[in-house]
Amino acid sequence: MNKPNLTVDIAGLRLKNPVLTASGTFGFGSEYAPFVDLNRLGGIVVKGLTLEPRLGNPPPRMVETPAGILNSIGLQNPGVDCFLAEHLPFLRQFATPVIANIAGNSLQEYVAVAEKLTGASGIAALEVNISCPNVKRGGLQFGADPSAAAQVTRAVKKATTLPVIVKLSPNVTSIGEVARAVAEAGADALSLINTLAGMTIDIRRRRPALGNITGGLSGPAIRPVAVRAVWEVYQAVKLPIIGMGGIVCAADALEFIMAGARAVAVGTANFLNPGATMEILSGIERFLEENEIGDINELVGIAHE
Amino acid sequence: MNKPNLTVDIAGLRLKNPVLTASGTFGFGSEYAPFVDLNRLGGIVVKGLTLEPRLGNPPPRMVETPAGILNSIGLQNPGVDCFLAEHLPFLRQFATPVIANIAGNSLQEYVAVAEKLTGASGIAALEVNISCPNVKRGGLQFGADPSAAAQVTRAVKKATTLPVIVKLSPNVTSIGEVARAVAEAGADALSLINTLAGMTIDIRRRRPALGNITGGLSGPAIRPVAVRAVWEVYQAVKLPIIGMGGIVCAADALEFIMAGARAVAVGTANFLNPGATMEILSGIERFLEENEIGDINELVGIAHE
Amino acid sequence: MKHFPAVEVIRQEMVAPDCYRLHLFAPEISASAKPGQFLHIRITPGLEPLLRRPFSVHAADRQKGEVAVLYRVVGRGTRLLAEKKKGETLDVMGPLGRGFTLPAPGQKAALVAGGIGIAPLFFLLQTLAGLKNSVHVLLGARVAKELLLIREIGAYKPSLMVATDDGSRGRRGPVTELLRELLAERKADRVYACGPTAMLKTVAALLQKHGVDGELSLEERMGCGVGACLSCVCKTSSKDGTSFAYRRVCLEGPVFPARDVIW
Amino acid sequence: MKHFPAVEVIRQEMVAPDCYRLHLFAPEISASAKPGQFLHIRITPGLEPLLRRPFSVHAADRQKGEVAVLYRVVGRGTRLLAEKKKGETLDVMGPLGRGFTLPAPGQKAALVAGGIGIAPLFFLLQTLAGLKNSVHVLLGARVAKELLLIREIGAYKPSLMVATDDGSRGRRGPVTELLRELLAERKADRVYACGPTAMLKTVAALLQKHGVDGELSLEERMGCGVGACLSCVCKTSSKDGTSFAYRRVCLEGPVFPARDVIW
Ligand SMILES: Cc1cc2nc3c(=O)[nH]c(=O)nc-3n(C[C@H](O)[C@H](O)[C@H](O)COP(=O)(O)OP(=O)(O)OC[C@H]3O[C@@H](n4cnc5c(N)ncnc54)[C@H](O)[C@@H]3O)c2cc1C
Ligand SMILES: Cc1cc2nc3c(=O)[nH]c(=O)nc-3n(C[C@H](O)[C@H](O)[C@H](O)COP(=O)(O)OP(=O)(O)OC[C@H]3O[C@@H](n4cnc5c(N)ncnc54)[C@H](O)[C@@H]3O)c2cc1C
Ligand SMILES: Cc1cc2nc3c(=O)[nH]c(=O)nc-3n(C[C@H](O)[C@H](O)[C@H](O)COP(=O)(O)O)c2cc1C
Ligand SMILES: Cc1cc2nc3c(=O)[nH]c(=O)nc-3n(C[C@H](O)[C@H](O)[C@H](O)COP(=O)(O)O)c2cc1C
Ligand code: FES
Ligand code: FES
Repeated sequence: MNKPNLTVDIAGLRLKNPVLTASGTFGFGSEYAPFVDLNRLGGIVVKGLTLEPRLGNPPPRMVETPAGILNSIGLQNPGVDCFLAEHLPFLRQFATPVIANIAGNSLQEYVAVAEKLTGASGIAALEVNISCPNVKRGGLQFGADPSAAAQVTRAVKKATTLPVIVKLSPNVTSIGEVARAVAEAGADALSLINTLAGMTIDIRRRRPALGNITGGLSGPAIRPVAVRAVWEVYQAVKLPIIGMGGIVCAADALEFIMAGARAVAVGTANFLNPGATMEILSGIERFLEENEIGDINELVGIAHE
Repeated sequence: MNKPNLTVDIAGLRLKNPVLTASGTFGFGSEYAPFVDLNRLGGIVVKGLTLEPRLGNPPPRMVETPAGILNSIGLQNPGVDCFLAEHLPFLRQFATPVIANIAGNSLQEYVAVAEKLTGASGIAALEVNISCPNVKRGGLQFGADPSAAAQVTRAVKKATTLPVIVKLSPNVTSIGEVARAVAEAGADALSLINTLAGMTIDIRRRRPALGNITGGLSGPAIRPVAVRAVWEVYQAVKLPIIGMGGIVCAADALEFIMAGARAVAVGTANFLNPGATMEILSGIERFLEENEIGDINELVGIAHE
Repeated sequence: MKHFPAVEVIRQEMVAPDCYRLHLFAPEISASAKPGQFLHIRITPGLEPLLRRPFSVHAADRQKGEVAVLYRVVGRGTRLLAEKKKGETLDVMGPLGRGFTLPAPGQKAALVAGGIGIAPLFFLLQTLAGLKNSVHVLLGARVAKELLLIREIGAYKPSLMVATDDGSRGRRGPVTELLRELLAERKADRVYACGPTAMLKTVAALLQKHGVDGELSLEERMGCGVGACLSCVCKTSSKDGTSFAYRRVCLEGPVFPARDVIW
Repeated sequence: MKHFPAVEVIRQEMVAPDCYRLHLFAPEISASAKPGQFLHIRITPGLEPLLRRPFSVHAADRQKGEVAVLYRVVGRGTRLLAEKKKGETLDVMGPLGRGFTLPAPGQKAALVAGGIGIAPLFFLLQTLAGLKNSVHVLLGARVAKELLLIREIGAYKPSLMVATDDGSRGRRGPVTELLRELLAERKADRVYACGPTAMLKTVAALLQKHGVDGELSLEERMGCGVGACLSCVCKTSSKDGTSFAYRRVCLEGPVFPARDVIW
């Protein structure tokens, strides 16, 4: 048998394989370059960018939970200009699409960041983060409400010629409804899920364990929630989906694909195993070969049939 | 030092200690009687009751996930009449308050079940389940919307003289908003959280693993989500809170109490360890003694200070 | 009390590829367990895997206060269990569930085991040895080397017949073919079966056809193991004759009358 | 490549109550590690605990291709680590981070270690042994039996001073009192410190007071260990002088100039 086809199309973007990195867990790529062949990734989604540099939240910013982690980074980033000047040139060396994750305090900020990135060479798409639970503004207040989500989507679409991927939050009553609103507003693709809002308390100090009190839960613990979100959104809209949430091995990635994701992103698993993306990629390939499936696209959403 | 006080008041009900069983995980009490001294429990919350017997969902009904389980029981129960005739008499033998968890397809059904239970001797309170993700109707459609939740609360309050505890779902955009609506509608206490909607896919069969496709996620995996929900609801309303979600040991229970819960319920942990409730109870007692805290009520919500 | 948080492992032995027998020191369980009942074992005090795992009681030595389980390694839990060594302890609940109904005096019993299904039937065979019933054991597996405990079964001197899918030992084909003949020749009055679902379904059909009574030991995913969570249900005919009912494998089973099960 | 999924354990020894030294066979790490750098170790292939754990490189034997870490058992991960035996393997990333800046020729170095803080400073001492600088080692602990590796430190013949909280050996009081005197007597030109936060804070204050340069090895909860997740940050003075910046302990540290840290 020939090698199976792993190419997938997302929002007009051709990816050589469906394995991406999840925003905020892979820095600006260079951090993991000693561990991962960046050329082999399906795409690199960089840390969330804002117009101005952001300091982020006070530490502790991370705490372990059963099969998961809570983080409260708070979108620390050097700002979009610094990213363009100092980080993007490194990423341009690789034959891998770079997807810029963007966030803002206001519609105007989303638009301004989108415009700056649109001009730059080496950006393949925008991922619009309307789902960060760790910042007071510029995150979930846009993602929690279908009409606000649609508004951001429309504004960013107007501001850019790049494909627009909207990243959804699971912290809503109906993720399908938000997906529909965002789809109607012109999104080219969806990515889901961002972290679940959570917290832990240090009972010795009798205080929240995180400096920011609450944080976002990620990792294997949330995988069932994420798979269901992909399942629901797949039924709600026709847009391509990038699935994520607790993927640590190829079997996990295949769950998302069968639930309806055309690509997957690997987040927390990078911390456990810097080779996670590569192992997932070769595991998917092996599964296709063993099951004599010629094209990964045949599996997308197959569990709905 | 004297033994610390463990008595807590919930909705006008005096519990000898704050450790309850979570509905659906402890049957009608008799199942665990060979393993747990039912007299030592703070309270027993029985499996969800409906007006008519319910068959429940097709198996498989349970699947393990990282640090959690998904269940899709679907409110299988023998109906409220059978409960009163065949199960309640057993529970009356114990010096422990019995809290009846109720559900319905319609407002009328909630009311009818509440009325039947109100007449019976040996029921200390009602827990109104408006948050079951595993039934098409009679569950989450009431809990997902603040005004529907308020409506059920008002109707049940009118139908009973028993204290009414409303059980909230985490599958909403703002659990605080639902809590406020339910509080205004007259609820005497709140319990949270019910399970998170989730699913897994069996990649060999390429089909959802559960017979019912989706299920409810419980166990340690969801604990950070539950603690945050308690934290938020504690700030939103003044009602007493029964906290639950992934509690397996005394330290976990203390997290909920410090986040604002006046009592806790133990669910999934019973399956791992039938002695879980007893160990949690003695662990809480030990913590109070070691830290020279004379009354458990001093710790309720202390992490907010 | 049926919960023993620290049961000592006496020894563990591999009886076939991927098949292990674990001997536990548990006098109370040993004294009260009946064939067909099961133990619910927490394999690790941690959260991986989270749930207990059910295993049939496979043998009991009341003198020594020992019980054994026989299991096949199929996943994470059983893989961990196979690593347990003499002197380590396990958290065990049991004996749980409803076991087999012993045959009436004079009834000819047939025990039909597919693969690891011999686990509970071996304990039944041990128990029947004290009675006077004639006993047939029909043992099936995919290949000869997966036929379990032949010698030990032989020690109880039943009438033993064997089948393998590939014919590498005994009859070629499913073990249910042996049962078909046995029933046709009216050599069994009461049948006990444990094995894969497809096998049990065939057994149930044969029993119905010949009007013979029998019991099946079923498996389902379990949570509590004590009847509280309603996760382990199987579809059975309902008592009032209408529709059907979901019964709990852990409490009303794992052994069910063959005619009650709806496939 | 700095990721070694199967590094072999050569041996593990208890050096004090709850304190272990783990020797690993890792020639590449051994060849390139610098004092102050750390290893990021995945203690179990499972999910309990989920994250890696960071440990300073404590010693390196380039001839043998070995590196060691010295650690105290404080929780789940370190408890599991202490169970690892010769021949088992661990998944190790490293060497990671920015280590200590060696003293200039002629500079007098002082190494200030609180408790397990000796871990990275011992490797620095090993390295300084090849240079000609004079070296003071100030070693502190709560009680005498928690003073770590005194004999092995002695083998490098530094000027060694000891303090314990209860006075059971050496000076009674915090180890920073020894530093205070050393600095007052102008016996140190460059100070290296590792230990509890309170101790490091005092060291930083003393250094500032005496205008002496020094470096501190900091700790923070880590995710990735490579600078990608921004979870391990500490508060430092910002380069442009305004306000402050959060810097990554894993990448810009774990060793920071004492004057950069904001407490
Ligand atoms: C009452 C009862 C008695 C049993 N007695 C025995 C016995 O004596 N010997 C023996 O080897 N096995 C027995 N089993 C089956 C045994 O419980 C499972 O093989 C075991 O739980 C698998 O655990 P695991 O972690 O290794 O597998 P997992 O990783 O959980 O799963 C591996 C595979 O096993 C299947 N499986 C898992 N749990 C069950 C279950 N409860 N029932 C059926 N299939 C399951 C899964 O679908 C999957 O395909 C019994 C089951 C029941 C319900
Ligand atoms: C760069 C660096 C180098 C280190 N070098 C060493 C060393 O050489 N020897 C040594 O014994 N320890 C060292 N540590 C600390 C060590 O990483 C922690 O003790 C270890 O991760 C605890 O894991 P655990 O699972 O046993 O504890 P947990 O159960 O995770 O926690 C137990 C306690 O340890 C604290 N803790 C956990 N992780 C950290 C952390 N990363 N930093 C600070 N406190 C933590 C927790 O707050 C808690 O109070 C270093 C830490 C860092 C960041
Ligand atoms: C440390 C950390 C930082 C993150 N930062 C961002 C971010 O900047 N923008 C964003 O859209 N998502 C961010 N996320 C969410 C992840 O991209 C991903 O949606 C989530 O972690 C679920 O995937 P996982 O379980 O594989 O980690 C972050 C997650 C983590 C753990
Ligand atoms: C098997 C199972 C059945 C449940 N049935 C009910 C129910 O009938 N009514 C209800 O309100 N909650 C039900 N729940 C939810 C629990 O009461 C509890 O809210 C949830 O499991 C979280 O707690 P835990 O993580 O400790 O299990 C059920 C949970 C499980 C696992
Ligand atoms: S396993 Fe819980 S009812 Fe059977
Ligand atoms: S641990 Fe991830 S940036 Fe330092």
